[in-house]
Amino acid sequence: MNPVNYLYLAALLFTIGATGVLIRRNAIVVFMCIELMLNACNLAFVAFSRMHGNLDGQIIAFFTMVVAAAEVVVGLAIIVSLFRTRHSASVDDASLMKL
Amino acid sequence: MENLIAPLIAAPLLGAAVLLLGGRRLDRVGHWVGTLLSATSFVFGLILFADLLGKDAEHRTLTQHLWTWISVGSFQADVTFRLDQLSMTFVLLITGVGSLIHLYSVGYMEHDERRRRFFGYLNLFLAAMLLLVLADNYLLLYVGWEGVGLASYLLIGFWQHKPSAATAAKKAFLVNRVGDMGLSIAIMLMFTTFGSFAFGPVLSHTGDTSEGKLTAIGLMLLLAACGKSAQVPLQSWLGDAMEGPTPVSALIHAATMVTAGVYLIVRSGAVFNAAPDAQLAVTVVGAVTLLFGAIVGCAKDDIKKALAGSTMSQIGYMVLAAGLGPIGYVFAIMHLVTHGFFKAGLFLGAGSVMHGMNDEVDMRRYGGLRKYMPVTFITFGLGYLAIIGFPGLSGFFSKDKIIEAAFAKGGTEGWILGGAALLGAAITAFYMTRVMLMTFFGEERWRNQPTRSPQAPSAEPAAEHRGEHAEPHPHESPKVMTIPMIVLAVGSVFGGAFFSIGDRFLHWLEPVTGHSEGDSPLSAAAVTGATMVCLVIGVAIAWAQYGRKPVPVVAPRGSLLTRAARRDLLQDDFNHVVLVRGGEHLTRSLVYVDHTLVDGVVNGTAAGFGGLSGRLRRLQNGFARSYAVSMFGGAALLVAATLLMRAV
Amino acid sequence: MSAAAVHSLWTTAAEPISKIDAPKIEYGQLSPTLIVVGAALVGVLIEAFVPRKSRYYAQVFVSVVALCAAFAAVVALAAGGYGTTKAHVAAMGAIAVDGPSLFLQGTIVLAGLVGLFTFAERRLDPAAHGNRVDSFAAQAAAVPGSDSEQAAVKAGFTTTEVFPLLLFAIGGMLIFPSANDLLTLFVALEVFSLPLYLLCALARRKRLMSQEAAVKYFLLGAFASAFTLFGIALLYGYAGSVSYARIAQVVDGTVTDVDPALANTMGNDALLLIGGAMLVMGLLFKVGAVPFHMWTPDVYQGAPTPVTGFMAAATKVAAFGALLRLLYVVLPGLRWDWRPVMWAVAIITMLGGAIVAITQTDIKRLLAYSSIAHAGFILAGVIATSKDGVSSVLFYLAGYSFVTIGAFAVVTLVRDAGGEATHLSKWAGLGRRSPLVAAVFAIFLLAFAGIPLTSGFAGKFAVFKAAADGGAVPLVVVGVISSAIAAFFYIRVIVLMFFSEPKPEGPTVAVPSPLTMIAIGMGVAVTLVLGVAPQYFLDLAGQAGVFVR
Amino acid sequence: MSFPLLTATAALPAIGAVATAAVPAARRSAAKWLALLVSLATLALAITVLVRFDPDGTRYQLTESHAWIKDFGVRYELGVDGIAVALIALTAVLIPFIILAGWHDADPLETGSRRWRPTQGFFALILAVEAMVVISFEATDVFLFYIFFEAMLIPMYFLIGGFGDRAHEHGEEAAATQRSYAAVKFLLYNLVGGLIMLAAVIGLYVVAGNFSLQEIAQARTNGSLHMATSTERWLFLGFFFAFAVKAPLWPLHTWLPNAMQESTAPVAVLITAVVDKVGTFAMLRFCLQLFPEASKWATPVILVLALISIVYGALLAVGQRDIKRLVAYASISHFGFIIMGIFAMTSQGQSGATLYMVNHGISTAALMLVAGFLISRRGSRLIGDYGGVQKVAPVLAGTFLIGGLATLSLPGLAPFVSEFLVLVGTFTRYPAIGVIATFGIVLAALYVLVLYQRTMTGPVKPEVSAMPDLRARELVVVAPLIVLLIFLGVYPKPVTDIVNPAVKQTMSDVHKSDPKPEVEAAK
Repeated sequence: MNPVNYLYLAALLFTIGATGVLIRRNAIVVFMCIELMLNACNLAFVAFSRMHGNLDGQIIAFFTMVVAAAEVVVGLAIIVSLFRTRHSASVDDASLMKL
Repeated sequence: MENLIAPLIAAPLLGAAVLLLGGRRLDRVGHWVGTLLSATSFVFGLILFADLLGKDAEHRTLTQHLWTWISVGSFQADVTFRLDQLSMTFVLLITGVGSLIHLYSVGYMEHDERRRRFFGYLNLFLAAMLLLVLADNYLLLYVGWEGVGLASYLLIGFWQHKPSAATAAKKAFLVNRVGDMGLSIAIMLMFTTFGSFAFGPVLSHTGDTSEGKLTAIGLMLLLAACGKSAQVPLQSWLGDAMEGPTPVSALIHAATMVTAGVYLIVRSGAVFNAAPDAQLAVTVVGAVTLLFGAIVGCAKDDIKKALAGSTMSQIGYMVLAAGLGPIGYVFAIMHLVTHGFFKAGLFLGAGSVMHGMNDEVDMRRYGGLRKYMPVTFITFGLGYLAIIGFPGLSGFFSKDKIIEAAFAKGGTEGWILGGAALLGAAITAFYMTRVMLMTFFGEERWRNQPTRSPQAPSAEPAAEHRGEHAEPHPHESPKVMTIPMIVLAVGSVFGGAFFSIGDRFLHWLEPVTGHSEGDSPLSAAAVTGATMVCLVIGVAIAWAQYGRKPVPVVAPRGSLLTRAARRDLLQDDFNHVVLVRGGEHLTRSLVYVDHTLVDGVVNGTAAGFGGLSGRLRRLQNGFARSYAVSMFGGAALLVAATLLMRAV
Repeated sequence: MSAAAVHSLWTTAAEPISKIDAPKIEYGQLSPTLIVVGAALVGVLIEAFVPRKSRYYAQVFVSVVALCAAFAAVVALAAGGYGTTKAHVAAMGAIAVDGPSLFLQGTIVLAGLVGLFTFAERRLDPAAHGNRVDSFAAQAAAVPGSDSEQAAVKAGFTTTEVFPLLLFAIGGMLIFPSANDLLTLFVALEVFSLPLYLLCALARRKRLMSQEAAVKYFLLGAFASAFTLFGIALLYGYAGSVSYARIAQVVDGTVTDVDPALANTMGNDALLLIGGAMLVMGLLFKVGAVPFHMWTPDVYQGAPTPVTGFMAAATKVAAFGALLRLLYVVLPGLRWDWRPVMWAVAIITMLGGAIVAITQTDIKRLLAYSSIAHAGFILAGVIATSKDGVSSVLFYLAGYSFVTIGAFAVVTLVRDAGGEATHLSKWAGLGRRSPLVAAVFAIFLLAFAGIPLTSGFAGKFAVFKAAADGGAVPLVVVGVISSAIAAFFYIRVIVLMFFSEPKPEGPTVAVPSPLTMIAIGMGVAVTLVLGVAPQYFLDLAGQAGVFVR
Repeated sequence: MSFPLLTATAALPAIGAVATAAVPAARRSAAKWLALLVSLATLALAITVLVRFDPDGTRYQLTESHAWIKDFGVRYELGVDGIAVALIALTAVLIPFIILAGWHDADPLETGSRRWRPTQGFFALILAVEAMVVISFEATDVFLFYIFFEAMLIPMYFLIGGFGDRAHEHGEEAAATQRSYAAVKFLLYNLVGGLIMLAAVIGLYVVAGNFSLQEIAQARTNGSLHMATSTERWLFLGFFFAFAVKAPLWPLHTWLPNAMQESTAPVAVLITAVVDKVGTFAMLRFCLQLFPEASKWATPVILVLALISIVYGALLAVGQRDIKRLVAYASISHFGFIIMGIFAMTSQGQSGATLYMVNHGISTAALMLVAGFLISRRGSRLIGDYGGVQKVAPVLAGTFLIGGLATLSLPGLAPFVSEFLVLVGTFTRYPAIGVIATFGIVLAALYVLVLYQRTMTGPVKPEVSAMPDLRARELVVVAPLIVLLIFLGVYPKPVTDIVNPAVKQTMSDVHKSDPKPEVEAAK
C-alpha cells in the first residue's frame, strides 16, 4: 500500500484534533485532541521516514512521545488544579480575564 | 552746521524720555521741562533757518548721516537727515506752533494729575514729526510717520478712562495703519524698481522706469496720505479724534500731523509729475474731501467737530493743490502753513471757550460769549476771517492761489476742480460764520442750563473744581493760554501777506518743489472776484440762518442731508456695518472653524483610533477556544498566503 | 513504490549495529546550557533533601551561582572566538555555536539572572504569620481559600520549586536559538515552555486568574507546538532530514538525492511551503505576533508579575533567535515566498498591538499589548534579511528585555490591600506620592515609546534602518505611524502618574529589597547606556550578526 | 583641540538642571537661585561664543567633532554659523528672564509627599530645555539634531502639564484636566511630526550613508551624492513636516494655543520664543541645505500656507477672549512671517526671518511676561475680566503697551526691522504675496489695540481696583527686554552683521540670488 496514504491519514487526524480543540469545551478533551494532533505528527514522521528510507523520523517519533508525556504531566497538573478550584473543567468558564 | 539737525530731533525726544521715565518726582516741573525743550528745538530751527538763508538758493540743502540702520544685501537704509527749504518750512511750523501749544497746555492741563505724561507725549510727537519731515529716505520717514501715529494714539486716548476716548484712539491708529500699508507697499515698489528708497536715487530716476510702476507707487503714497491726512475714504477717524484734549486737536489734528500727507505728496512730486493718473487721483481725493469736510462741518453742533470738519476740508484744498503738480505744490505748502496758524488759533480759541464753559462743547448751549471772553473772541474772530479768506488775511492769499491753480489745470478737469474749490470756499464761509455766530453772538443760551458735558463728567478734572451741574460762569482764560492765541492770531493775519508779497514763499520753496505757471482760462482777478462772491453768499446764508433767528437749544431734525452730515455722511455707519460687523462675523466663524474643523480633524483621528481600539478589543473575549480559532485561522492564512506567493 | 526502494530500506535496517560510532559532544562549547540545566537538577535534589526552612536560600544561591557561571562561560566562549572565527556546529549538528547564539544566550542568562532577583524578592508582600513570603503560592496544590491553603500559609510554606523551574526554562531557552536541527528545536521549545506553564499558575494572590492564565497558556501553547511539530514533520518529509544545513541545501537545490519516486509522487514544494509556514507559525506564537498573540494579554495579566517580566523578556529573545536562524539558515532560499507574508504579519502586529493598547485599563495588559507592538517592530528587522537585520534585532532584543523586566519589577512595587494594584486608575498621582518610582517607570515607558536617548530609540532606529536598507520602506512608515499611536498610551500612563490628583485611598509603594532594586536599576542603566552610548553594544551585535551554516 | 566652548554652553545648563533637581525639598529658594545663576553663567558662555565667532570667517566655527555611533554613521558634530549664534544668544538671554519671571510660579500649594519637589523640578526642567535647545542649534549632524529636537519634548511636556496658572475659572480639578490635555496635545503633535521626520532621517541615511550636514551638503554640491527627484522630495517633506509642526505652520498649529493658554506665562514664552524657533531654524539650516531642489519645488505651497498662517492667525487673535490664546495666535501669525521670509529665497527675506526669530522672541517675551504678571494679580486669563488697569497700575500698563506695540511691529522697535525685511524680501520675488501679507500689519494693530483697550483703558473694574503695580523683580524682568527691543529697533546692525554672511551661504546652497532692481539707482 502506498505510504502516501498514511500521510493523508495523518493530515486527517491532525485536522480532527485541531477541530476538536476548537469545538470541545472540556479542558481534558481539548487536551486529548492536542495529543491526537501530536500523534498525527508521529504518524507523518514514521511514514516519511519509511519513504526516505532513513530512521530519523522514527527516532523523532519516540522523542515526541516523551515530550507528549511530559506535556501530559504538566497539563494535567494545571487542569486538575483548575478543576479543584472551580469544580468545572470547562475552558469557557475560565474567562475572568478578557478585553 | 548740519550737525544741528540731530539735536533738533533729540531735544524733544530727550524731553519725552525724561518726562515718561522720570516718575512722579517730576510732576511739578514736568510741563516746563517739556515746553522748554520744544522751545529749544524751535531755537535750533531758527538757527538753521538763518544758516540756510545765508546760502544761495541752490545750496540750501543740508544732510547729516548718523549711522547705517539696516543693511541686508542691496537693501540699504541709513539714518540720514535732509534739511532743505521744504523740511525747513515744516520744522519751523512744527516747533513754532508746537512750542506755543505747549505753553497753552501749561494752563489748559493745569488741573490734570497726569499733566507730566501729557507733555511727555507732546514732546514725543514733536520728535516723531520732526523725524518725519527731516528723514532722507522713505523708510526713515515711515518711522516718523508711524511715530506721530503713536503719539496721536496716546494723546487722543489721553483720558483713557473714557471709553469713547480709548475707542477713538484705537480707531485713529487703525485707520492710519491702513494708510501705512500703502506707504510700506510704496517703499517695496521703490526698492524693486530703483533698488533704493532714498529720496535722492528715487526722485532723480523717475524717468528711467515705466509710468505704470510710478502710478502704482503714486497711488500707494496717496493711500498713505489719505490715512494720515484724513482724506476720503480714510477720513473717518478725525472727527472722533476730537476726544483728545483740545491742545492736541490744535497741534496734531489741525496744524501739523494731519498735513503730513501733503508733505509726502509734495516731497514725492517727481513721482507724481511722471504719473498723471496718480495725480488725477490725488486731485479727485482732494476735491471730494474738501467738499465732504465742509458739508460735515456745516452740520456739527460740537464746536471741535465742526472745526475738525473744516480741517478736513482745508487739507482737501492742500491735497488738491498738491495733485495739480508744479503749479500747486508751493501753494499747497503755503496754505498748509497759514492753515497751521489760523486753525491752531481757532482750536485754541475753542479750547479757551470750553475752558470757560465747563467743557461744554455744544455750540447750541453757547451764545453771546464775546463780552465774557474778549481776547478769545478777538483772536478767534481773526482766525475766522483768515480761514474764510477775508481779503488781506493769510487765508485769502493761500486759498485764492489754490483755486487759481485748480482752474489753471485746464480743460474740463480744471473747471470741475476749480468749481469744487469755489463751492468749498462758499461752504467754508457758511459753516465758519455759523460757528462764530453760535458761539459769540446771539442770546446767552447757557443761562439756567445745567451743563451736561457729553464727555464723561470727570473728563477734565478742571471741571470737577467748578462743580458739575451748576450753570456755567464764562470767564476769560489765563495769560498762559491767551498769549499763544494772540501770537497765532497775528500769524493768521499777516502770514499770507508776508509770504505772498513778492512771492517770497514761492522763491523760497521753488528749488525743491519746482514751479510752473499754468495758463488759467480765468484771469487771477476773475478768480478772486468769484471767490469774494462765494464768500459773501456763504456769510449771508449763515447770517440769515443763525444771525437773525435765535438758535434753538435742541437741534431741529433738519433735512436729510443735515442728518446725514451730522453722522459724517453715514461713512461711519458704512464702516460699522461692512467692516466692523463683517469682521466680527468673519473672526467668530474662523474661531469656530479652527475649533471644529482644524482641531476637529485631529481630535477626530484620535477618537477614531480610540473607537477602533474599543472594537478590536472585544475580540479578546477571554475564551481560550476563540483564541485557538484565531490561531488556526492565522495558520491557515499563513499557509495559504505562502502557497499563493509561490503560485503567482 | 518501487521494489528497489523497499529492498534498500530493509537492508539499511539490517546493517549491523556496530557501524554506529559513539557521538562526539563538545561539552565545553555547550557549557552554558549544561551548567544551567545541571543547576536545575541540583535544585530538584534540593527540593527533595534540604529542609524547608533553608530551601529558599539554597535555591537562590545555587541559581545565582549557576547563572553567573553560565554567563561567564558565554563570555569565555565569545572571547575564545566561537562567536566569530571558530563558529561552528557542535554536538553532531544538533547545536550551532556562533555569534547569534552566544549573544542571545548571554542576553537570556542575564535576563534570567535579573528575573531571578525579582523571583526571590520577599519584602513586598506583608509577612504572613511572621515569615517573609515571595509572590508565589504557599502551596500550589492547595485549593484557593481552602483550609489546606490557610495551613500552608500559616506554616510559612513557599513554593521554592520556582527556582529549578526557572532554571529549566532558561536551559531550554539557551538551546532554542542555537538549535541546529528541527528536533532539538522542538525539544528545546517544550523544555522552556512547560516550566513557564507551571510558573504561570503559581501566583500567591489572585490565584484564580493565575490558574486561568496557566490553562490558557498551556492549551494554546500545546496547540501551537502541535502545529510546529507537524510543520517539522512536513519539512522532514520534504528534505528527508531535520538538520538545518541539509534542509537549506535541498531548498537551494544543491542536494537533490531525495528519492525521485517520492519527488514526483507529491509536489514537495507544497510540503516545504506548508511545513515552513506551520513551523514559523509556532515561533510567531511564542513571540506573540498577531494573529497568534491572543494568549499574551491574558497570560501576562494572570501570571505572577515576576514570571510575566521574565517571560516577556526571555521568551521573546529565545523565540526571535530561533526565528532568525530558521529564516536565515534554513529558508533563505524561500525568501521570496515568506517575505511578503512576514511583511503582512509585521504590519498587522505593529498596528494591532498599538491600537488595542490604547483602551487598556490594566497596566499589565497594557504592557502585554505594548510587547505585541514591539514584536512587530522586531519583525521588521527580521525581514530585512541582511547582516544588519540580524545585528539590529539582536541589539533591539538586548535592550528591550531589560526594560521589560524593569518595568514589570516596578509594577510589583505598587500595591494595595489586594496585592499589586494593576488597575491604571490606581496609578493616578503616583508621581506625587513617590516621584522616584514614577520617574523610573516614566523612563521605561519613554524607552518603550522610543524617545531619543533611550535604548528604545536606538533599537527602533537600528531595526528601521535595516528594514529601509532592505527596501522595506513602507514597513518603516507603518512602524513610524504605529509608534506614534503607541506613544499615545505610554503618555497616558505618564499623564496619569504625574498630572492627575492622587486618590485618597490610592495604593502604596512598597520599599523593595536590594534584589528588585538591582533588577530595576539594571533596567534603567541599560536603557540609558544603550540610549546614549550604544556603539559598543552595536559592535557586539554587529560581530554576532553571522550565522554558521 | 581647544576648549569645547559649544559643548560647554549646552552642558552647563544640563548639569545645572541635574543640580537644581537635586536640591532638597526644603531649600526651595536655593534651587531658584542656583537655576538663575546657572542660566546667567550660560549667558556668559553664549556671549563668549558671540565674541569668538567671526562673521566673515568660515561657515561653521568653533566646530567640535567626535565619533559617536559609528554603526548609524552618527558623529557628535557641533558648529555654529551666524544664524545659530544669533539664536543661541537669544535663548541664553531669555532664559534668565523666564526663570526670574517664574520665580513663584512653582511654589507648591498642597503638600504632596515629602519628596514631591515641584519648585526644583520646574527650574530644572527649564534648564534642561535650554540645554537641549542650545545643542540643537549647535548640532551639524542631522541625527544629533534629531535626537535633541525630539528629546526636548519631554521636559517641555512636563512643564506644560505640570505647572499652570494658580487660579482658574473652573477650579483646580478642571485646570488639571485641561492642562494635561494641552500637554498631551503638544507632545503628540510634535511626536508625530518627529516620527515622520525619523522615517525621513532613516531614508536620508539609506541615501547618503552618514548624517554629517557638511559632508552631505558638500556631496550634493559636487555631485558625488545624487538623489532621485522623488526621493529628495519625500525626504524634504518628512523633515519639513516636523519643523512645520514645531514652528507651527497652519494647519498644524492648533496645539500652540492650548499649550500657551494652559501653561504659566514663562513656560508659554519658553515654548513660543525659544523652542518653536528650533523649527524655523531647522527649516533654514536643514531643509534648504540638504534638499535645495525640493525646497524650491515646495516653495509655492509653503508660501501660501505661510500667508494663510499670517492672516488666519491674526484674525483668530482678534477673535480671542483669552489673553494667552490671543498671544498664541499672534505668534502663529508671526511664524507665518518667518517661514515666508525663509522660503522667499531672498537675502532680505532670510536675514529678515532670522532677525524675526530673535525679535519675536524678545517681543513675545515682553508682552507675555507682563500679561503673566497681570494674570497672576487678577487670577483670570479672560480679557473681559479686566478694565481700567492703567489707572491703578500705570507702569504695568505702559510696559504692556510697549510689548504690544512691539508685537504690532511699530517702527523704532525691533520687530519692525525684521518684519519689513521679510515683506520686502518676499515682495521682490512674489509681489502679490508680499502685498497680501502686508494686511497682516493692520490686523496686528487691531488685535493688539483691542487687547490693550479692553484690559487697560476704560473705567476701573472693582476687581482690579486694588491691583498693585509692577514689583521690583518684575521690573527687572521687563525693563531689559524693552531696552533690547528699542536698541535692536534703532541699531540692528550687530545682529544683521552676524546673520548676513550665513544667509549668503544658504542662498548659494539653493542656487538663488536676489532679483535685480529694474533701475540701478542706488548710488
